Amino acid sequence: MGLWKYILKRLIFALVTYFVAVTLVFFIYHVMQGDPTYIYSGNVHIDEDIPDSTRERWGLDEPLWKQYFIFLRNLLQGDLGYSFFKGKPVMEVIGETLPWTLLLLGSAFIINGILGILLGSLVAWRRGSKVDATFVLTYNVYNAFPLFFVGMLFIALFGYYFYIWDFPIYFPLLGAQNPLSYRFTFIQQVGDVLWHLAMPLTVLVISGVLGWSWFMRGNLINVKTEDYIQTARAKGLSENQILFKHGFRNALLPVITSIGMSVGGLIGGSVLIESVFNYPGTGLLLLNALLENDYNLVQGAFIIIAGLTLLGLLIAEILYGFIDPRVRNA
Amino acid sequence: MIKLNRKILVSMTIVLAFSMMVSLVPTSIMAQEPIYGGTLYTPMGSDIDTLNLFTQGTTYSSYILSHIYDSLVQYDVDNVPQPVICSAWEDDVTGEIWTFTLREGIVWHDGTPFTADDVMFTWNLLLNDDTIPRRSWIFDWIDGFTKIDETHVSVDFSYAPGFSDVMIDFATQWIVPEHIWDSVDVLTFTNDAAIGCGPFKLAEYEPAQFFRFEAHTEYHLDGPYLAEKVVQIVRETEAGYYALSTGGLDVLGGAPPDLVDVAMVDPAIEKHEWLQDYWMYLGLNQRIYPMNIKEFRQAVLYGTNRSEIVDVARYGRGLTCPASCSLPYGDYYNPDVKEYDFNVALANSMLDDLGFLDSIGDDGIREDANGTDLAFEIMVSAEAQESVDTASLVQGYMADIGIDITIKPVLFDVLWHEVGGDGSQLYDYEWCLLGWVGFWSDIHPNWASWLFNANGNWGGDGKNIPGWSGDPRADVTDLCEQIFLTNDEDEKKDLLNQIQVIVAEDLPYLPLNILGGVTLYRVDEFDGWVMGSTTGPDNWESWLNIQLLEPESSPGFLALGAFLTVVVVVGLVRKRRR
Amino acid sequence: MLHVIYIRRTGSETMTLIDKEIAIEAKNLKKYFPLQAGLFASLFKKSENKFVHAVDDVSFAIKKGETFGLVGESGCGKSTTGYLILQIEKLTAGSIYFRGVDVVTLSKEALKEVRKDLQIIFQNPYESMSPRFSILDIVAEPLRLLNILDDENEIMQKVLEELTDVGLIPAEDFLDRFPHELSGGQRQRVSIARAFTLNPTFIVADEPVSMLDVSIRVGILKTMQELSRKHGTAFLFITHDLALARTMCDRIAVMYLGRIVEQGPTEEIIHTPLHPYTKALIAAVPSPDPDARRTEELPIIGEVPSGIDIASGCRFHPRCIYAIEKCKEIDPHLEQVKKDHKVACIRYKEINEIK
Amino acid sequence: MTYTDITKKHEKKKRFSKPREKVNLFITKIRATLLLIFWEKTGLKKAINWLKIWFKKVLDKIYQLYLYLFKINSFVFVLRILTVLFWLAAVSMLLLDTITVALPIYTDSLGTDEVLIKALLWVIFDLLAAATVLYVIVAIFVEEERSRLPTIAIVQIFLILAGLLLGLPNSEDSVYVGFALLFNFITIVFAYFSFVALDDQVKSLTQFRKSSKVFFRNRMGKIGLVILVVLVTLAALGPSITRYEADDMDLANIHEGPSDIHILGTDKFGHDTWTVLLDSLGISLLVGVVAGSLCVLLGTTIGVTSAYIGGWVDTILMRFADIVLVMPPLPLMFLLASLPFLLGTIHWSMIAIIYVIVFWPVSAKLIRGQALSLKQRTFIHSAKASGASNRYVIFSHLLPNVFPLMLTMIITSMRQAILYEAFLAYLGLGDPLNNSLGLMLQAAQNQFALASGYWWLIFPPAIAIALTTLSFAFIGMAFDEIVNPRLRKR
Repeated sequence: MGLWKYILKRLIFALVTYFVAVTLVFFIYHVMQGDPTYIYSGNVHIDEDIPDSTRERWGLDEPLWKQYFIFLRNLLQGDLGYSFFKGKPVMEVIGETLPWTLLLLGSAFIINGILGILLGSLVAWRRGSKVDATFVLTYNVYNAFPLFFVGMLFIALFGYYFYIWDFPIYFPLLGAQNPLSYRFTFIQQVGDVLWHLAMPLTVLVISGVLGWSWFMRGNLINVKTEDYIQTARAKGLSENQILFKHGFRNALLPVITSIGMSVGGLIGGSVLIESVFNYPGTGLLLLNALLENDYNLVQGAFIIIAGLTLLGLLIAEILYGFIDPRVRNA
Repeated sequence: MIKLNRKILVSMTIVLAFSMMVSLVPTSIMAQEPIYGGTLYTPMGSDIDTLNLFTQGTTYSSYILSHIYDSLVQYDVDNVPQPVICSAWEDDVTGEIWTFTLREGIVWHDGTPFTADDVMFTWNLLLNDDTIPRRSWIFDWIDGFTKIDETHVSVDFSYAPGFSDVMIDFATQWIVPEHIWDSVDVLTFTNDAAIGCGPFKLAEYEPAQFFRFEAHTEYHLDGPYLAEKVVQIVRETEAGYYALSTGGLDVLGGAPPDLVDVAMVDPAIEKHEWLQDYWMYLGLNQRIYPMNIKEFRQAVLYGTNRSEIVDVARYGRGLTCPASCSLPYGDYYNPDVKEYDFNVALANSMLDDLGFLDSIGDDGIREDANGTDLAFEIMVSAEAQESVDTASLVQGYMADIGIDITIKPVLFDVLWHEVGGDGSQLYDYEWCLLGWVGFWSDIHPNWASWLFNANGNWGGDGKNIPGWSGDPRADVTDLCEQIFLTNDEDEKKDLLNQIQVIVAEDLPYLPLNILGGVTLYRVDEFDGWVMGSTTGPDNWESWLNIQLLEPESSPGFLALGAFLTVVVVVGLVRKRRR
Repeated sequence: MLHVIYIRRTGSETMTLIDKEIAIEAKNLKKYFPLQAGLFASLFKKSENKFVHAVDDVSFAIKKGETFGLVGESGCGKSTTGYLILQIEKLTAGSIYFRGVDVVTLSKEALKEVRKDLQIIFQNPYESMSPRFSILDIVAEPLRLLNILDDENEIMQKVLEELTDVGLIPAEDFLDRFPHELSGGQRQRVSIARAFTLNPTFIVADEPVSMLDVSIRVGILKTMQELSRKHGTAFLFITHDLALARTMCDRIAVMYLGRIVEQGPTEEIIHTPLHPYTKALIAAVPSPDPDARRTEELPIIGEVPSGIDIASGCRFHPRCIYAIEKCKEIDPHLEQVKKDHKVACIRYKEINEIK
Repeated sequence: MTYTDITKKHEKKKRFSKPREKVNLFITKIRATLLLIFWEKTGLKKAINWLKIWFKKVLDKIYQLYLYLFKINSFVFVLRILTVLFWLAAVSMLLLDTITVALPIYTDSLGTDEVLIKALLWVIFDLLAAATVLYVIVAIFVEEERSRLPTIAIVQIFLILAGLLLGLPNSEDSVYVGFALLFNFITIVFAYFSFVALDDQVKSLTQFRKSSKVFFRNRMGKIGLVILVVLVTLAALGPSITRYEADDMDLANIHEGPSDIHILGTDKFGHDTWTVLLDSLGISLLVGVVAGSLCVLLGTTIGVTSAYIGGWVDTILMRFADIVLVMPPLPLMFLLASLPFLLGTIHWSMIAIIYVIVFWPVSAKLIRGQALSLKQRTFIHSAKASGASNRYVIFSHLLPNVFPLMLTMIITSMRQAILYEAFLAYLGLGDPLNNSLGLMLQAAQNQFALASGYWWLIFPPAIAIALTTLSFAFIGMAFDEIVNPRLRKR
């Protein structure tokens, strides 16, 4: 099977999966939800019949299947419905937050990948040494604490106690940029955004890097016992040559498939991190929408987040197809 | 390693030296002439829903929009209406027609002059479109508006509303510019530019991050002296506290007392303690036995240590609420009503007298005549930590007088629905914790005549919360009717006093406490805060009056600091790589 | 003397001649494994079903007490044939006559009755027992499953008897042990004991000793022979090892790519192989005589191809050194050469210079 | 002992003497028929026979055990003692639940029939669960039953959960059942270690020693097990070992630091942090155990079904699993937690159920893979050749062999569930009625613990979570080494 055919196949599969997921979310939400227009009836002085007219206006008095098709049609046009709480289209609301999430997730993703694989190879190759033991302990201890707790510690330590203790560096706590950044030059603005990104990213990256290295380490250890490594050793290759020529490549393959899977966890982590660090991303938006019972927004945000996850998965699969031709035929 | 340390040391010295240079600028004594300029940072707990003032539904939106829009009158920190867009008001003999005189020289943020037509447009919009969520009930009782001339407009009510009704429900309605709103769909307009005539222009809105306002230089009243005001969205007050300490915020409310003590160590931070027009009550569903027994309700109130609730659940901020459900500092407070001081012995003996004895088993829980345990469920709003805290305290007090309480925290919407607050008529609760907020919290005669009237909109069994169905109901209804009929303020007050006595005796609500708060604010950069007994430093009048103590520091400081730190970090990383 | 019975199959006009001396007869067995197409491929493409022809039209009959060998390279469908006979795999087509009944058509309950007389010994003694079963459970499993004995005591007696029979002595020491505590040879003995617990008339032995050390093979084969003599059991002996087949089997069938290419008495096939494939197999057997030289190259080309795209005509022709154009067109059928000796090759006469 | 001795030993006594008269013959015929009907057809004979053998074996085993206990090292000995203790605790919890909670509801019930039936069902489920728990110890000692251990465990956990769900209206009391589940889980784990340990059986000391050596040589596994035992014991004893009850308020000492009155200080209500911590630990462990085991059980059920049936059932189940897998877990949990069927109240068991809904595909896919490879193993063919039914193959061959993988996954799953409970609690979607470690952290945050310096409010729960998850992680890693020999250090 050719590469293009493989990519097409994965694409179709991803689309179908996405379609089913979206349908599921729609029905879960529409069968179980209350009336999204209730926000209008929050005011006790409104006449009773007004929500009816509003319902008509948003097509909510249609039967469910009809609403579903309207929803699908709108979705294809990139319209995720109307947020009754925010008073504007869901897409617009999400559009305001998505860049920040993409920035946070994207940079975490890249750093995780690179550092994780490197660190994983290092500790796997020094298996049983002090480096390895330290790593295993660090991984387990760090992951044993809930992510938000680490975040809370970071905020208190780097945002507050550093200031109290008169450290020269302390980190900003609120939002993703300085409110006065309009006065800055472009380079200063970029620096400002990075400065605000630093702490949430660090928390996310530490757990991510540890997780990836853990996986890479496991794979490399498995690979190390394979016969071809023993053969290579018998041929008299140096350990480093073995690592890079044989071990590394073969251990990398399953890691790449796990990229896609890790996106879901990363997004979950980013939700926590965004809420701890007041970072204005889509995860925080989803959480707030949930607490405010803004059903359409919840549905929309979830659809977008699930889409991101699926996209990650798709990219990983295509990447895997590039690297390992066997996969294409499977 | 030694080299590494030296590098850190050098970098630190540079940064320290720089920050010291900045901090050592001498504080100037406050000048007579107000100093213009400066950026004030204030926090807000959550993002707004929308900038459309007709569909917005949260206090956060109201707060943001109150920077941008002005109304005819505005209540000041002492709850007295002050003319803002109008300069004067008067009513005719019947009290049905009210005329407002508008100020001249008001300008919208986009430079368009403000006219009486804008006022007429806004009013007619609200009068004609009853689908607008933020429309006040009073528009249902308006016959029409008249534009007398360019500076005079009048309203024709279909009855003679009281002064406070007109002020609170009508004159505080924000006025919108006709040239923007006449061509849009009021319900879906997002109003991103938000052109108003208030003291601040909306310069920048980053969702979930901050609002940046610039001063409206052509504002018709004095001020604002600030050049900019930034409203930061701070989800966790703890983070807000960190920001306040590090200078990222100038004002912060909601910090607990211990934290306030910690903060007060910093000479740059001051505190202001105030009360909130909000009283919490314990709602006992009087449709259910034995909550329909007056003595039972009294015993419960006697058995509740309300001052301890204030001390513990409210961090010592606030007051115990009088049994008559009025604010002790309000205009209509009647001090001569029955009070229920904490008295466990009395509560126990009252319950004994009622025949509720712990006869079955020795479990410490009383039973009624049928042998059913006095066990109730108290429904509280899960979002409000104070409510849950209060409920768990009540649980403890009730255990001391032999009543078994289970706490059921639910989302506020659910609570409101179950108790029938949204008109669901469910009344599916035993006990609940709710409160009256803002204007509703003080017993104004007109309001009381609605609230306690058995035949009234709110007094009827269908709407009253928690449902007062005791015997004195007829008397109170009678008094309510009399209040409604009279126009004499003294007579109204007298009648209200009578109602208060009955309410305090019969306890349709079991009032617990009036909420209070403390606000921390920084005094190292700004002065001119306006404080009231019921609000802190972050109020509309403060925004007009706050001014700089000194010329503001260089805006490049932060960026420079950031730059320096980046240099240090990069240096460190490079060092380590080698 | 032959007793001949006629059996009428309902709804069919075929009449089958059944010899009472015959233990089991397989007729036109076919097993095609469909190649799994992806979910989307099957949705979007016109499904052009491809199959692996694992077993393609195989027929043979095994006499009572006889050991019938099935020989061929790995991947030619020997094991599958064995599985088909025991109904472990479902047939694509064909019939298996046992006691005059086509077992394929039997109901589940009736099949249970038949199963008492059909057993199997697997190739890999390490895989053929659940690691979580004790030896008692393993040997007793058929007894319990087929409800032969209800009483636990009786079951235990029977198991002890069988274990003693296969030479696991003292038997009671083995009852509570688990497979991983036994050596490979012991395990295979357990397998044999298990197969013989029900005194079956027919056993499929699927390469029973190929995984074992040469040193212990003889013992196990001897045990098998003794037991089959004792019980009068017929064997379908599947192996890739011609030498082994020669010592064990009365008759042999040689399989290639799901087909029987040659069939006959063991000695006759070994001495006068007719099919080129059989010749190749025999040539590949190393001779114990160190002086004997291999006179010619192995008369075969390449390795066993997959069963998916089978060559037209004779399936062996791509590897056959005698192949001519005609071989690509004609698919040869088994032809009777002598009594009991059949071969499927259009050129067997020319190759072997038979008139 | 020779073969004949053994056969003699197992020989059955003759039951009936031959009838000598015609009448007697007739009576005997009727008797025989009746016996056939009542004795054999009803399975009574089988049952009594089985009981007899079983009883004999138990006696045997007790003797063997006695010998055996003194042959092994002391650590394993302690483990076994603990097994029995935890088992007793599990049984007593279930009985306690029946006696103090379910039965009173039934007997005192002034409520509707519905309540009555529920309470009755609750009692029945409790007792059935207790019976299965009893059976577990039998299964541990009697070899024939040991292969049924996983099946029993599954049945039992479902029973306990049924009881738990029935107990939901009385949420505070249903904790007993949860604890029973917790104890029983630990019993099974211990039992598995000390008696059944993965590839090993009681008799094969050498093999058992080998794999338990792998586990116990692994220092992490040992540490993890010790931590877990300590934590579970603390949680089980709970507030009974402290001076206070979890909801006691010492309003005279609020926000006090650690002192001799309050070991770990107090919060804003004067709740004793140490007491609350022990109370919370219980709930957190419960969420972990219930969610973790239920998740893997569901995953196993689906995975094995999918692998065994194959075809379109497999395709549909696995595609569905894929779909759930691509949804980001935490946001999906929000979504489910916010659905109105919860009506604003979230009970800890609901969190467990939400966890199960979100995470079952992970275990389902892994188990399916394992089951598919097992399906190809020849022992399944040989059982089939002997006419084994699908049920038999699944319960006697597939499940016992999938069990080690299941156990590792349950442990991983429990660790994750504890963390996710904390996440949800932190984001305000936790169970506000029962103390849990996550809720403690959230409360600490509400009281500005870090800024005000109330370290005793925030660090103990955080460390407790860390220790719990760490112990699970360590045990899981030790298991991994046994299951996946490649990871063993050489």
